[in-house]
Amino acid sequence: MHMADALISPVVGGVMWAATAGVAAYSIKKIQNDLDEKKIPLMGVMGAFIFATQMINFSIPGTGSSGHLGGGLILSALLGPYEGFLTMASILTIQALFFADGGLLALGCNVFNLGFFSCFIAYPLIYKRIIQKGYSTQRIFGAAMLAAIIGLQLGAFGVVLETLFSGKTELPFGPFVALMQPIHLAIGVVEGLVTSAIVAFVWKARPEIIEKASFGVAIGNISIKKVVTGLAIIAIITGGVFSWFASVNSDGLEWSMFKTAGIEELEAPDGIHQTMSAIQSETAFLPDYGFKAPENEQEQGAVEREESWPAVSAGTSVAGLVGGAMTLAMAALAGMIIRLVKRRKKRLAA
Amino acid sequence: MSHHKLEVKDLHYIYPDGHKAVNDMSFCIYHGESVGIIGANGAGKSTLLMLLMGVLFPCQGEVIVGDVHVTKKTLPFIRQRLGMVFQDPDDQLFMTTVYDDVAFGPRNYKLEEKEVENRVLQALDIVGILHLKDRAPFKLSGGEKRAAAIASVLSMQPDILVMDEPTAGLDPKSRRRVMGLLKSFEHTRIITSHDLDMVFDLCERTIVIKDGEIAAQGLTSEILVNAELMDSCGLEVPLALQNCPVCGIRKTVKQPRKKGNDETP
Amino acid sequence: MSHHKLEVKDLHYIYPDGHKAVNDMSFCIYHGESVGIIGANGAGKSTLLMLLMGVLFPCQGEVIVGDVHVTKKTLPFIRQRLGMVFQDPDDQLFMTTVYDDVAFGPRNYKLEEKEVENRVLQALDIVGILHLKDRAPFKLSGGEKRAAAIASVLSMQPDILVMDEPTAGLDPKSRRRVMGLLKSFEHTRIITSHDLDMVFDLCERTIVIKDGEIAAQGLTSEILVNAELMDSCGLEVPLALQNCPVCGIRKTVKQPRKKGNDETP
Amino acid sequence: MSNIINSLYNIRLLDDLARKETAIHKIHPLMKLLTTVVYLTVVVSFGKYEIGSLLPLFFYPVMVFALAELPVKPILLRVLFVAPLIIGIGILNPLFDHQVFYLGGITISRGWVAFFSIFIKCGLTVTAAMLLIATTGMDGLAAALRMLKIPRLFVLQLLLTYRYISVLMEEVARILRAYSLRAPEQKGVHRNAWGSLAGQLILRTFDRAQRVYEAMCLRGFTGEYNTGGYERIRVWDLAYLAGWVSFFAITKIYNIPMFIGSLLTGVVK
Ligand SMILES: Nc1ncnc2c1ncn2[C@@H]1O[C@H](COP(=O)(O)OP(=O)(O)OP(=O)(O)O)[C@@H](O)[C@H]1O
Ligand SMILES: Nc1ncnc2c1ncn2[C@@H]1O[C@H](COP(=O)(O)OP(=O)(O)OP(=O)(O)O)[C@@H](O)[C@H]1O
Ligand SMILES: [Mg+2]
Ligand SMILES: [Mg+2]
Repeated sequence: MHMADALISPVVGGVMWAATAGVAAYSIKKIQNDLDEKKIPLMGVMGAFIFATQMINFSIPGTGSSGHLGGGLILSALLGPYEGFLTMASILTIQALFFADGGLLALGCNVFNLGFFSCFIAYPLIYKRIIQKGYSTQRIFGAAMLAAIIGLQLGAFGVVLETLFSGKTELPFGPFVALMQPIHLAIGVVEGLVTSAIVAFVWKARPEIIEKASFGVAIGNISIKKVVTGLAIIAIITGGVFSWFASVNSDGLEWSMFKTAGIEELEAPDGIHQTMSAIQSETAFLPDYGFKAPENEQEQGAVEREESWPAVSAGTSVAGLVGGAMTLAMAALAGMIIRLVKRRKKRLAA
Repeated sequence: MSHHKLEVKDLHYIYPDGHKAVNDMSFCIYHGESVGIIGANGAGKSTLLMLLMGVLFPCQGEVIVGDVHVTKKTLPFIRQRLGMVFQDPDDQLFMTTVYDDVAFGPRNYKLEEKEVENRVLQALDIVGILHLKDRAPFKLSGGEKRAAAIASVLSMQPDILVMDEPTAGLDPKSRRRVMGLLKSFEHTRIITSHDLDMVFDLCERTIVIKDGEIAAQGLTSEILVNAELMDSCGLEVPLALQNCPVCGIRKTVKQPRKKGNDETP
Repeated sequence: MSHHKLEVKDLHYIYPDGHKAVNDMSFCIYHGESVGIIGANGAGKSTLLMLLMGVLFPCQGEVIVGDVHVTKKTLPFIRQRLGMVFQDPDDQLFMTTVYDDVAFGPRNYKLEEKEVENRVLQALDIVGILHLKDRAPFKLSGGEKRAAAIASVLSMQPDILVMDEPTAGLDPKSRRRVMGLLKSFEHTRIITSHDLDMVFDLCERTIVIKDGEIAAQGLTSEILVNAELMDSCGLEVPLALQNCPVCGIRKTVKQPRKKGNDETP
Repeated sequence: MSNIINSLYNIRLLDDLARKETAIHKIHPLMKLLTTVVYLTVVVSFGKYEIGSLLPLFFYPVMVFALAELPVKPILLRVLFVAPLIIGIGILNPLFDHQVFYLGGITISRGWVAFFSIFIKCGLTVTAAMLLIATTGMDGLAAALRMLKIPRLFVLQLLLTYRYISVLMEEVARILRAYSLRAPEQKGVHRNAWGSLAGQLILRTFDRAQRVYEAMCLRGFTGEYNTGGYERIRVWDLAYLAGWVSFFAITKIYNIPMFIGSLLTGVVK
């Protein structure tokens, strides 16, 4: 359920980046206070472990399909929530860089969806609550199952919201939710099974590891509240700033008018002011207008259907097609020329 | 019993990164033989074993077990006939008790639970760890783990036993125990090792690999004493044959298989 | 140079799960000595080395390096003096290139980048893997990894070199190379191994451990030939000393240190 | 199984590429990181129906591929690998967005345009991220992150995770291999063995973590990961960043293909 760069808008990406960075910073601060230095390599190796186990496809009983571990919950259970979140963040970073799972801009979204919900919601509010009464195989099973399912449901819902706000793809809310949630119910069950199996195994074999993780770190309700409040504030501020930026630059309808008018107008400057504002709005990360001001959401939605479609006239489209083809050809040509020159240089040198 | 013959013809294998690990190997191993595969680090021993087991598939050439070519389709058949013990027993033991681990293979063949039990107990008995059957594998000592790993393969009653460096990291006593066990196994054995004394002791025939190619093959008693050959392949004559403090350096032996027995405690 | 003396007094260590791994050990190692620590699997060798290095702290008793007690406070001092090579080189190589890995230690001591480079190149040269300096550690063969791990410790120029099974998994040639390297190192060496031939060859003195206790210590030439002692500790007489296939069984030797040299290619 | 082996190769391939020494590789990691971020932002900032003005952005990956002498095939393969997921979501566009328009007599669905737009963006963003790592390497990237004042704890952890992925994946591959040898007819791991299989792995992981940390401490590690001095940022590095950023800005502001197209068609007329 990794979000890809191509599916998000810069606003959503930026906001989620900010939120994730906030949680990460808070987690780092928490860990530094705790200062059990041994945890650093443990986090590294555990991250690698999750990464590696994600390659093991577990067969899902009765369906003939298979799934793999998400990881957030198991990391929290074995390392603690802060460590779990940070570890999840580095796993996703590496996946984005090396495997193109997700992307750099979408990283914030992904860390949030996969890390935050399981480490800071499902773990403390569900898993820990159940496990607090003492460890037993059944309780581990129940706690892991419930927490995994809820964590993933939240994460999946996050994906839905982020995708919708980004508006890169045409997905009606209803069907999308109807698609995402059940799929992730199944995945959640697998995640729960795997998590509980592993935690139960480790608990039996090396109880000190697990008990230390959950009781050593003080993660009371207060700190969770702090995290959530902090997050909400960050989200509101960034979201607010962006939307304000949007509304200043292009007040509702004007904005869409401008868009509809298309690019040609840009090339006919009617005075410095207009050009400036045009540049500003074009570069202001807001072509899709991801964050709508709530009060005119309805209207906005209606307008948007029309707006972001550039005006089509036969002339411009032909020019567009020709130009596009030319651009691509030029790019390819440039690449080939460089290659040729380099090869010749090498041959000369040899 | 010629149907347990294992034949390798013109085997080539190139790792996806372009590294040629196995280069035109051909040999044949007959039923009941015990064959040592030796070579320097990175010579291609482990790669060869994986090709035999159908873990990897050759780029060219073929592996034939009995009359069956090793291909994706024949894998289940092949794997019921060949059992492989890995270099690191930790890789091989994944169930929660030794019993379950040894029973894992037979259970996958959908045998009766009664039959499974028979096989498990028999396998554990052969390697001498019947008393450990209810212990968790990860709590065993190195030597015990190795024995359990061997039992887990024996319980599948393979016709051919393949082992990758079975004595690495073991203390001398455990090493002797594993050697005794291998000696008493009457089917085909294929063993790779850097422990040339063990190879000398256990294997009638030896194949020497160098840079993915067969540098020599023949009777162990002739190959391993050939100091020049050994040297050129990054190896050396087994320690027990090196300068005897009493009679000086002599490198000819007649009956290698008799030696170890006197020493085993 | 008595300040490089390493003394162990009444050492006890119990793992958190209650397992007594080290039980009342005392010994002293002087500067320039080469000492072998041997024992069966699980005897407590690695645990002892960790106690020496201050990786673990004893439950009772103490370790003294020179005149300094090993405690949390003196660790930086201790670790600049002792260098340890781990049993598994994978544990030790964690940077992306061999060069960076070997440079890791010196860089931590905030040396000039020029000096770091000198040390790295020198260390790589000693172990003979200068050509691998830009390779990634995980792509090396087992023997090359081991060599890199040793270089990464040499670059720190320790006064005392501690090695846990330095020759395990190496082919005979690489084993000889590591042995040559250890022979030429003029500071104190502490080596654990199941390769008793190597211990016999390299170490003047040997400490035998059994179930966390010292079963014997003394001259290697006396300890390792004592078949009874070896047997009772799960070990055996080095292979080179066992029954010579030519002249029969003889177990007395006079000059162990001379032996290997003749043979080394 | 083959999955895990492939992943290992992929990591190793990128790692090898990062050790090349071309003009691009020598550019300061921080500049490359910033360039990539700006590039990604610009790419995704185009609207969902915009394809034309997106095209000049192809210049960036093409130039980097050529200048850094990177092999095109393996990296593009990776991009294709991700594509099904994107297609899965993108394909909903033509399903939900039925509005059509006419272009020279041909009916084109808006949904399809949006779909292609997503597809192109996917290709560009994925390629850009892979190019960053293939020309900078993990250590370089870590150095850049440290310069951006990302806390050392996180950077250290990132590097360690990265390093241990190869080691652990090899271990997993070996365990899976042993498993499949004894369970020849199964796909995936049966649920009876799930817990203990992964559990074994995790216990080993724990012990390994311990040993790694000890090995680091023994070599004087006190918390700062010293990757050796990264040279100072040179004028050339800054020029690289500035050059690309202004190019991206221009493509964002002006519809270059349209410009070229109008010029050409204008001339033809
Ligand atoms: N996955 C891989 N990808 C690329 N090259 C590999 C891979 N595995 C092994 N090699 C290379 O193939 C060659 C043969 O490796 P192999 O593991 O068969 O050696 P070996 O003879 O078993 O060595 P050792 O004695 O160290 O176990 C080595 O040079 C190694 O570097
Ligand atoms: N982390 C641990 N927790 C509990 N017991 C342990 C731990 N590590 C080791 N032990 C036990 O302590 C004993 C000594 O272990 P140690 O690793 O020192 O043995 P060793 O002599 O190095 O053996 P080998 O030759 O196999 O390397 C063993 O019985 C082992 O089971
Ligand atoms: Mg091998
Ligand atoms: Mg040990």
